[in-house]
Parts: sequence; structure tokens; C-alpha cells
Amino acid sequence: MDFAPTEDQQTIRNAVAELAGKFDDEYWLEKDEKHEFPWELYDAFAKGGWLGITTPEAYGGHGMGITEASILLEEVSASGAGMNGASSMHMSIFGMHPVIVHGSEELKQRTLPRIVNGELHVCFGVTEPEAGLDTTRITTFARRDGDDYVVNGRKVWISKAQEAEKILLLTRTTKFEDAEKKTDGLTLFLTDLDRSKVDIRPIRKMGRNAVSSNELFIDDLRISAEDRVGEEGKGFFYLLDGLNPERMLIAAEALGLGRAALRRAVRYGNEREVFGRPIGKNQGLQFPLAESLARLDAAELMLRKATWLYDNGKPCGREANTAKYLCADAGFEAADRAVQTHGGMGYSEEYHVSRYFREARLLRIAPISQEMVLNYLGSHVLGLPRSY
Amino acid sequence: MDFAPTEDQQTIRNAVAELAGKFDDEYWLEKDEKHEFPWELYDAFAKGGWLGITTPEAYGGHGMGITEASILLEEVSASGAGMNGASSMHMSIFGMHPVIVHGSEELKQRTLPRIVNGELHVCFGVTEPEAGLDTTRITTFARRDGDDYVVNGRKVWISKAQEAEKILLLTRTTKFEDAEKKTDGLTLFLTDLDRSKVDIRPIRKMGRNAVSSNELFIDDLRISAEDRVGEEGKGFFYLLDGLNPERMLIAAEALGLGRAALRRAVRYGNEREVFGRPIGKNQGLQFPLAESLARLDAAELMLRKATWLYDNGKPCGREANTAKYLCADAGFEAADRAVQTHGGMGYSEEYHVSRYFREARLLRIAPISQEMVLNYLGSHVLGLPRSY
Amino acid sequence: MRWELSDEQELLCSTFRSWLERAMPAAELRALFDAGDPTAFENALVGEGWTSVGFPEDWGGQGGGLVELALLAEQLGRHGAPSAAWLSSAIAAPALAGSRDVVSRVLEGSEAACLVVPGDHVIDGGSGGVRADGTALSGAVTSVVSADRARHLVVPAVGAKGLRLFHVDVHADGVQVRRRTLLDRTRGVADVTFVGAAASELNCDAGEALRDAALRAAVLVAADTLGGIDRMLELAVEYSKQRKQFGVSIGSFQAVKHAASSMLVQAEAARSIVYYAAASVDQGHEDRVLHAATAKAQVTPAGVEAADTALTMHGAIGYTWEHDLHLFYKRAKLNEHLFGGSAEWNERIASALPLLAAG
Amino acid sequence: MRWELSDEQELLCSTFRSWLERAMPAAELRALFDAGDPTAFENALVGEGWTSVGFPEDWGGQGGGLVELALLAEQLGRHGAPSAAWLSSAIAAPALAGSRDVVSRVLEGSEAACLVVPGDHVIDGGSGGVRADGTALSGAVTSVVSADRARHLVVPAVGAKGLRLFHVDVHADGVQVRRRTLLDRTRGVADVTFVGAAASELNCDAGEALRDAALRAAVLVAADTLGGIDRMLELAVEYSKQRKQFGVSIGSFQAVKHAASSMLVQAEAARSIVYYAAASVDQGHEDRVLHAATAKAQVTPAGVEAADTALTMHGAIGYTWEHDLHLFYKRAKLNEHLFGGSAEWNERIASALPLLAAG
Repeated sequence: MDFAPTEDQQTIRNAVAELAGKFDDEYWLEKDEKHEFPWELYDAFAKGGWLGITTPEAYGGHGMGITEASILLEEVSASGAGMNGASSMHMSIFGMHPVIVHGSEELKQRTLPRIVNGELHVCFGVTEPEAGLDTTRITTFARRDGDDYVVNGRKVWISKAQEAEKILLLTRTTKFEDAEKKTDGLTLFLTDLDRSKVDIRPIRKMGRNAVSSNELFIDDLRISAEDRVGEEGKGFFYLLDGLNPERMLIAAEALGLGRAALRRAVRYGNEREVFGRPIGKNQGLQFPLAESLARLDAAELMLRKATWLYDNGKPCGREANTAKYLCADAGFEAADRAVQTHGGMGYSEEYHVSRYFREARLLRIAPISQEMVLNYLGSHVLGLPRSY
Repeated sequence: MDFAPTEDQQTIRNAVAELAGKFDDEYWLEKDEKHEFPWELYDAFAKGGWLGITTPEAYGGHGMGITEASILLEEVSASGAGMNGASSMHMSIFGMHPVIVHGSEELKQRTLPRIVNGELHVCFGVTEPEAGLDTTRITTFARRDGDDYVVNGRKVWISKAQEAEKILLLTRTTKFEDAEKKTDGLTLFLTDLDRSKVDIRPIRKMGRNAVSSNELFIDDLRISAEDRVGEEGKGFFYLLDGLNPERMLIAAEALGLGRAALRRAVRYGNEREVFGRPIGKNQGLQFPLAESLARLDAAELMLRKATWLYDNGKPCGREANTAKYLCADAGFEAADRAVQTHGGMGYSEEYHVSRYFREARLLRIAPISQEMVLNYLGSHVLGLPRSY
Repeated sequence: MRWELSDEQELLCSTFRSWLERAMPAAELRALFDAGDPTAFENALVGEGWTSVGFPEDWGGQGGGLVELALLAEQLGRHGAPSAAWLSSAIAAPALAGSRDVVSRVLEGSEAACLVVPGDHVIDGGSGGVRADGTALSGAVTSVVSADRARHLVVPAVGAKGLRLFHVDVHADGVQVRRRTLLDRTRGVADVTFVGAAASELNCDAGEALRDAALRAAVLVAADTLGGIDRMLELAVEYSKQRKQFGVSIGSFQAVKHAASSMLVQAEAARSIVYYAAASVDQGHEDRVLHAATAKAQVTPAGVEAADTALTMHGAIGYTWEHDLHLFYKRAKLNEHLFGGSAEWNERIASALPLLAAG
Repeated sequence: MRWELSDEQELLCSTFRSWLERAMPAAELRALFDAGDPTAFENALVGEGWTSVGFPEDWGGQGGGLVELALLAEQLGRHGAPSAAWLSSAIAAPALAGSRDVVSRVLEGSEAACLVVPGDHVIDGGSGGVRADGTALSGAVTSVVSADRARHLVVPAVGAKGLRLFHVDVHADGVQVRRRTLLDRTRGVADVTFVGAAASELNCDAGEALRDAALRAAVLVAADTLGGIDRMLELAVEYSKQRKQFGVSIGSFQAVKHAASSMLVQAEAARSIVYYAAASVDQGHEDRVLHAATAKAQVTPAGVEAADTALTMHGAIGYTWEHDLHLFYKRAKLNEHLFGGSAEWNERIASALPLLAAG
């Protein structure tokens, strides 16, 4: 075993922390409050070439692994940018993976370099209100019409749809009931999000308000076959390989958020004096923070193991899911304790921990709830019978 | 022992539930989102005579006890109004207690009937940024000037100051360092909140946004001696008796909030179907909700015991503090689980549980943090040495 | 409303408590724990008439009801006394009420009764698996609380008329009782086998009697845990005041103080639930199932948590065989599962939510 | 980076594991638990050369370091083996490295070593209270892990030159060892008293050696717990697949499944922390204190939680003396406090936060 990070990884961590550190807490308070996309951060990362960290060099990227991508997003989040910062670029970092692996050369040439340079914003159009977590149950349908497809349906929780030029859209081209296997008959597109055919409605939500979450009502959206990713009917399989990386990246973001919250809590504990004595001297305040540090560190180890396994082509479902569970839990707990450490001021937005707390709550639900992680582990690792 | 509620108490519970039930979840969603005071609810309760539930009959009230007051606020909160609803009238319900017990007849005649009929809004001006939980450390100073006092200082977390006509203001008339005992030299006023002398700035906060929380900068506020409550220098003692009721009422509100969240969670569990089966059939969803029900019921018993003790003139510090701890914990947990039960939709504001969750978080901090409750119990009940 | 014990109830508590302290000092208790024979204690309990408290006078009892039994259970738990036979009798006696002779011997004499059901599940007639061929019983039931201490067995068995309750003398032919050793040595369980054992049918509604027994069991076990929490809190607070580190008592460390205060919160919460549930079950309140389930599902896990906290406050000294804490710790652990763990009781609570049945 | 065991390490694990299963089948383990004499097992461990794994060859070891020791500890914990003597030697041996003769007898022969410090606190020379008058030691130390199984005592004592480590032969005059019984009978502690006992001063930096021993102890106890979690998970999953309710295996109930999966999460988390901390301490990483503290403070409470979950999944069967689960349960409980509970280790973690010292 050798747990030391490579020199590159250490460099990435430091450089990202420095760049993200230029956007201070007030910046994020304002963006979140005004529901404004963090263009300045996004542009700075685009300019620095960071959006292409996992994109192959042939398309202008760096061709690095999930380990490096997770370090990047962790540090963005840990800078205090939290989920507002991470979500602004999350999709650019690894979301194009199915396109990279299965898309046509023409499609890749047309899109990837623009994603790397930050010009092209893409949103991820998979989840639907009635499908729950079973992606095969989506009903958005793409009907073939000559060289085109015509799409109708509804999507929900589509991050960044407000800002996105294109959407990576999963559809059915064979209905669920007509498909031989339920995983067949799904088709993936990377296409323009034509506002005249797609009604985009923001969802009012508890936090992460700098990046919108949206409901999409798709009405006769016409898509050229050139925008299809890979073969018709194989879309589900193209997305499969991305599930574990997605969980690892979210885990990294949760971890960063927890560290940001902990840093704030420690700072407040040292600065806030009651009767001439910093409150950080109280055991009742110190020990929970110490425990949170230990839990974050422990969760990080699981994440590092998972990304290492993935980058080395080894199975990592167990580790990726466990990492998501541990990081989301430890991140939320750190945020919760940071609020508690601040006493009444923790409830005000001005100390920022309430923002972290609201964001951290999301990570126990998305992209997969903690309970679904347990279901996965029970069925796939422990071999317990399937249950609902 | 006899645990049965009286007929009056049952009647109050039903009537309050009915009246509060006229204001639906959408009403609260909008009030919270727009940061608007819930005038309609407040007026309805004023019109119904509820604001005077504990005020003596001589001043237009009903002269009932904390048990009845706690049932009222619990049911307001449980209706889905949550802390937005409860806080809108909380101060009218029991906040005038020091005035009732210690105020001059003239002051009472001048103010109490107007509080009962809802015309007069009062805010509670005690907490200060540098005093922490030790009220004796406040520094807002009232200097005697002929028949008047002139006040300067700063207050924080003053609920409803935006809407209030008057403030129940705690000041020092002898400086901390000059007072013989630290609890001496504090003076209480019930006086106009003169906007030309008091700058009121809302605090941006995580939740309970229909009722403002404010910082007050008091600059040469002139107060007539007629507005003084009781004797000069005795203000601290006048507030003391209100501490336990305050904790009980907050406990009742937390309890109601937990019940509102649980009701929503159960409804969603029954209505939301995945693959033709309500998700409420899942053990993984049911058991946590069942446990939350048990915890809320258990916490309620402690609250009922505490209010009964108070109303019967018995010591209740142990029970009041324990009730606050248990209700705040159980209420928060219920809200947290309600969010989790809703999956992704729990994060959206449209299912209301995220609002409850944000509000429930406040109750683990205010009016006294859970940790301070433990400190109190450790020192005052278990007799452990004082620590910080 | 009246949220206090009556003077009579207060007196019952304090009298019983001081009797326990006299009758069974800590050293004797520990010796008994090692030897495992509770006969002397059981005889003393009977001799002083404690076994008839909490039952109607016309059964041979001294009056009172489930609240009084809960008060006794609390003190027994507080003392760590070997109370399995008492507990079994307290649960089983109402089913024997129709047989005045038997029930009075249970309450007044030294012949304990016992409901022959598995001790690790919520009491429920279906789980036993004893068949009745006329009045001859056959079948086996495992882990029956205190079956090895009882004379009178109350046995749910299914015969031609469906589920009925039967009375069996443990000395009858065809009855075999095999004791099992538990971690908690203050109470015991045994496996009971019937091979055509002679029984007499009890004149009561079996379903109702068993449902009632389940709730009584829940309340009394919760009360036992309440007593345990109280005692462990006392031990932990005492220790934290005595024990010094860096020249000050460890009780002044905030972490230690918060730990002790959390135990106090658990004790207080447990107290209000237990008495309330006892009164509710006793008075046949319409929500009594919810109340008893809440008591069992909330209090007994809190007991385990409190035990963990107490152990942590004591450090390794708590783990040594000579310190009393481990007695209470093991007792709390057993109570968590005795007559149904939280999961089983939470299922019953879930049915109070208007949620669909779990699948 | 490489987040996997080497082939050699994998082989070490599997070989040791199958040896344990052969050398000490469950029945023998249980018998030993009742009798309390681990001599046969300890001899077998020595005989097969396992006691010299994880130590440099020039000490008489077979090579490897703390990672290898952690792998052994994990398997010993997994098996519930009476490993106190092994553990004590693994912690104490580095301090004896300067005395080649002694250290080689510890590693190759059947003479265990033991650091004479209280077993319930983080290892720290100040807590012992033994004084050195020249090379004659006097004083007492309570609850010393495995002192009753050791030949070579490594004793921190304060003399004219300050804190030093001394070697004492347990057979020397003026040494008295009194064993105490613990709930966990697979490991033992004893009180050690010195009355002018003859000692020889060890040639090492006492402070550094004790700090290192504290971290080794943290890692090895955490590894022991990791093995226990793994085993309890295995027992619980197996049971939940076999045991039926309402005609289906209880493993298909979501509540049971979530309980088992939570144990898996704990096991996985524990595994990554333990190996990492072992490597960090072995390599002298600058943050090794934080890593070892994290392992101890996170893994050992997780072990107790896992044990609770496993007991809950088993119901009352887990409480009976004949079922193995209680062995692992008690072991997990002891590990939680062995060589310092979470509170003590969290204090060390707090010092990694830039917070002011607690008051």
C-alpha cells in the first residue's frame, strides 16, 4: 500500500484552493441570496483550463482521472464556494464522459473543446418525476421523424438548465412496455436546449440557490440524428459507467463542504469571546468539532480508495457508494455542528454556516439518498434479498 | 396521577386547530418567501380573543395558565404555521408576564387591553451581542434625566421589531462594574419603539422569515418614568419567572412543528407511488417515522408535566429545561426525516417540509441551546461543579 | 390533570426501596449474581408481601394496579434485583384471575406464575407453537422468561376451538424445563417442552388476555430500565465527583457534564413515559397500545445508551467484574429485547400512523 | 498511490486466518472463554512463529511492520482469540529493541512482554506512578493489559534523571501481579505492584517510546475491532438469510437490510482508516498522531454500534451464553476503552484543530 498523493495531485489541490479562494464568503452569500449563477468563478476556472481536467487532450483537456477531478471539486467546495461553486462546473468536469466514450468524432469535435474553454454550458437531462431512481422508467419519448427525432416529455431537477446552451438528454425511443429488456430502448442526445420547445421552470428550494434546479416541459423538441450519442437504444448503458464517478464527485463536494463548515466553526470558536474567554476553550464545543474532523478524515480515505480503484480500472461500486454515504453524513454533521457552535449567529446568513447547512442537507438526498445506498450495499454486496 | 386533559384544554386544542387550519401551507410558503408578517393569521387570533389567553380577566384576557398557552402555540405551530405562525403571537401570549406581575396599574390599563385585542404589538428587547446568555452582562444603558431616562445601546435577535409599536426593553441603570450584585441595577421598560431613535435592521437568516429578527441600534431613546416596569434596578428579577414558561412555550412550538412535519411525511408516503406501490409501504421509510412519533409523544409528556408543575406553583426548572431539550430534538428529527421521506422533493419548498426543517433548526439554538440546557441540568440538578 | 404520584404511591416507592437495600445489600447481590440462585430473594419478596401489591384484593392482592407494579419494577431495576419470577407473575396473573385458588397462591404464596411465550418477542399467542389435544398439551417454546422459577404455567395453545389459554402445573408429567444462561444473570430464561401434559383450560378470552399481557410486559420492562438508568446516573455522577484529573473532579469537565446531563434527560423522559403508559394500560385508554409501545421502544434503548454513557464516564473500572455497573449494563441490554425489541414495537407504532402496512 | 494490500500481505491474512480456524475452532474458543486460560493458544501462536511477524529481522523478527501487525490484530479480533499477550508484546517490543537478547526471546520464545501502564488510558508515562530509586522500582499500576501473561515488564518510572523506561523480570523479588476479571474474558488485565524490584534501565528515549507505543496500541486495538465488526456482520447476515418470518427470510425486510448495510459501511470505513493509520505510524508521517487518533476514536465506537446492531438483528438468541455473538460484543465494548476512550483521543484530535486548549 502507498497512500501518498502524487505530486500532480498535490499541485492541483493547491492551485485550485488558491483560485477558488479568490471568491470569498460574501461573494457566495450574495450569489445564493440573489439566485445568481457564479459567472466570475466559472469563468476563472474555464480560463485556468480546469474544466477540461478529465477531457482527453485531443479535445483540449488534460485527460486526468476521477481522483484529480474529485480533488478539484472538493477544493472548490472547501473554499467556501460549497455546492454553489461545485455545481456550477460539476457537469463540465465529468458529465461528458458518455459523449467522450460513445459519441461520434464529429459530435466530440463540435462540443468538447467548447466545454473545456467554458463557452458551452451543458445540463444533464435524465431524471423524471415519475421514474424515481429507476432510470429505465423514464417516459420522455423521442419519435423518429426522417433524419430527426421529435421529443416530448418532462424532466425534473435539471441543474443549470437556465444557463445551459445544450442538454445531455436521455429519452426512450422504444417504450418501456415494448422493450425486450427494460434497459433497452433508451437513447441519449447532446442537443440544443431550444427554449421555444422546452419550458424551463425553476424549482423553489432550500439551498444551493446560485445554481438553478429546474423542471423541463418538452414539447415537440426536434433533434437531428447528428446529435445522438452513439447508437439508438443504448443510452442506458452509456450512462451506467458514469454512476460511480458521479457518486464519488458528490462525495468529494460533501467532504469539501464539511471542511469549509468546520473551518468556520473553528474560527468562530477562537474569535468569539464570552467574558474574556474564547468559547473554543469549552470542551462541549471542542469535542464535537474534533469528532467531525475525524469523521471527515475517515470519509476522505474511503473516497480516495474509491477513486483510485476507478482510475485503475477496478470494480468500485462498493467503495463509491460507501464514500458517498460517509462523506454526505460527515459533511452534514460538520455543517450542523458549525451552526450549533455559532449559537444564535449560526442561524443568520452572515456567518455563512447556515448556507453550508442548507447545502449539506441536499447531499443526503442527491444524487441518491442515503437509504438507497444502504439498499444497494445490502443487495449488491451482502447478497440480501431484494426489498422495497 | 391523572393525566387526562381538562375539558377546557381539549376545547382550546380543537378550536385553535380549526382556526389555524384556515391558513394553509401555501399561505405560509408565500409569507416565508416574501418575508411578510402573517397579518391575517394574527388578526384572526386577535379577533378570536386568543391573544389574551393568559392575561388576567381584569384586562380583557382569560386568565388561563401556561398549560393552555402551550396548547395554543403547539396547535398553531402544528397547523403548518410552524414558527412563522407561533412567533407572530408568541410575545402577546406570555411576554407581558413581568408587566402583569410588576407593572403599575396605569401601565397595565394603558397596554394590556390593547395587546389582548391585537392592536398593540410588542417586541422583547433583552438579548445583546456581547452578553451571550448571561443577561446580567447587557450594556444598554438608561441614564436618568429628570423624569425621563435616556437610553443608548444595542440589541440583537429582536423578533418582530419591524412590526412592533412598543418594546419591553431591558437596560442597565447601574453599570455591571458598579452594581453590588451582578443581578442588581437592571431596569425594565415598556415603551414606544421610536424609529427616530432606534435603527432597526433585519438579520438575514435561514428560516422563519415571515417574522423578522432584528438588530437594534438605540441612540438617545428618551423614555418616560411612567413606562418603567416596577422599580428601578429590579428588572432582572422581573424577567426571571418568565424563563421557564418561555422554554415551555418554545418546546410546545417545536412539538407542533414536528407534528406538522410528520403529518406531511405520512401524507407523502401514502400518496407518492413508485411503480404502482405507495412508498409508505417501505419499512425503511415507515420505521423512522414511527420512531419520530414515539419521540414526539414522549417529549410531549415531559412538556405537559412541566406546564402542570408551573401552573400549580411547583418548581419546574428541571422539567421545563428537559422539555425544551426533548421537544427541540424530537421536532428537528421529525422535520429531518420528513425531508428524507420526500427524497428530492423534500429539498424543494413546494412540499413545505424544507420550510419546517429550516425552522426546526432554530429551536436547537433558541432561546437557549441544547448544550446550555445540559449545562443547566448538570449544575442545577446533578450538582456537578460549574464549567464553561 | 395531576402529574404527580399520590402520597401513597410515594410511600410505596420509598418503603420498597429501603426494604430492598436492607434485604439485599450490594455484596449479597453480587454473590447471587455469581451463584445464580435467586431463591432466597424470591422468598423474602413473598414473605414481606410485596408480590401481592398491585392486584385487586379479591384475588388475594393488596390493591393498586399497573402503576403500582411499575413503581415496584422501577425499584427492582434500580437495585438490580433478581426479579424475573416477580415479573413473570405480574404479567401472567390476570389470566389466572378466574382461578381464584391459583391466583391467590401466586400472589400470596411462593408459587410464581409464568406465561409460556418466547421472551424475545412481543407477547402474542401465535408464536408459541403449542397444540392442545383436548386438555393435553404438546409442543415447545424457547426462551421463556423465568419458566424455571414458576410453578404455574399459563400456556397459549391452539386446539379444536382455536387459541385458548391453559393452566399447567410445572410438576405435571410431560413438562420439561431447561434453563439457559444469559449475559444478564439477574434474570433467567428457559425452554419449555410439553409432551401430552395435562392442562386445564382457563376461562378467559385468550386473544384479549395476551394483548393485555404484551402491554403489561412492555410497561414493566420499561419501568425496570427506568430504575436502571436512575441508578447508573447516580453511580456515574458520584464517580465523576470523586475522580480527579489534573487536580479537579472530572465532573467539572464539560464533556463529562454533558454526558451526565444527557443521562438525566433520558431518565426524566423515561419517567414521564413509563408512568403515563402504566396508567393508560391500567385504565384501558383507547391509545394504550401506542403508549405502551412508546414506553418500550423509547425507554429501553435509552437505557442501553445510558449504560454506554455510564461506562464511558467510568472508564475501564466499569468493566471490571467487581464493579456493580456491569450488572446494570447487562440488565439494560437484555431489557432492550425482552418482550420485543424496538423494531417490533415500532411496527405497532407505525400502525398508529395512517400509513399502509409495511411490506 | 496504491490503495490495496500487496500480494504478500493478502497471503499473510489468509494464511493466518485459516491457521486460526484450524488451531482454535469455535468450540475450543468457547471452552477457553469459560475456563479463562489462554496458555495453549499462546503457545501455539509462538510455536508457529506468528509472534515474530511484523518485526525487523535483526530483532529476531520475520520482517514487516505495523501494517502487518494490524493485519494480524484484525484476524485475531475477527476470531475472538485470546490475544492479550500478543497485543502487549506487539506494543512493548520496540522499547526492548536495544536489549537484543530480551527482544528476541519475546518474539521467538514464549516470553511475552508488557508495558506497565494503565490499560484504560492513552499510554503516557506520567500516569503510572512508579518511582525509580537507582534501579530499584516501587509503586503500583492498575489494570495493566496482560501483565499476568508477561515475563518481561517494560516499566515507565521516574527517578533522579526523570522519566525512564526499565526492564523488570516478572519473577524478580518485589513484583506482585494480581489479575482482575473483565467482562471480556478473551483478554485480561492485572494490577502490578513493585516494592524495590530490581530493574535495568532501557537504552531508549522514554517519552518517544511511550508516544510511539500509544499510537501502536491505538492502531492495533482499532484493527482488532475491525476484525470483530467484519465477523459480527458475517454472523448477522448469515442469520438474517436463514431466519424466516412470515415465510420470508428476515434479510428481505428493509429495516434489517439497512441495519446490515450500516454495519458494512462501518466495516469498510474502519478498514480504510486502520490500514492508513498503520502505514502512517509505521512511516513516521507528520500527522500520525491525528491518523492513529482518528482510527481509535472512530473505529472502536463503530465496533460497539455494530455489536448493538448485530445483537438487535439476532434478537434474544444473541444474548444466550451459547451463541458466539456475546464474545464479540464484549470484546468490542472493551476495545472502546482499551488504551484510551474516544474522549481522550478526541482531545488529541482537537489539538490538531487550531483551537485553544480545552479548559
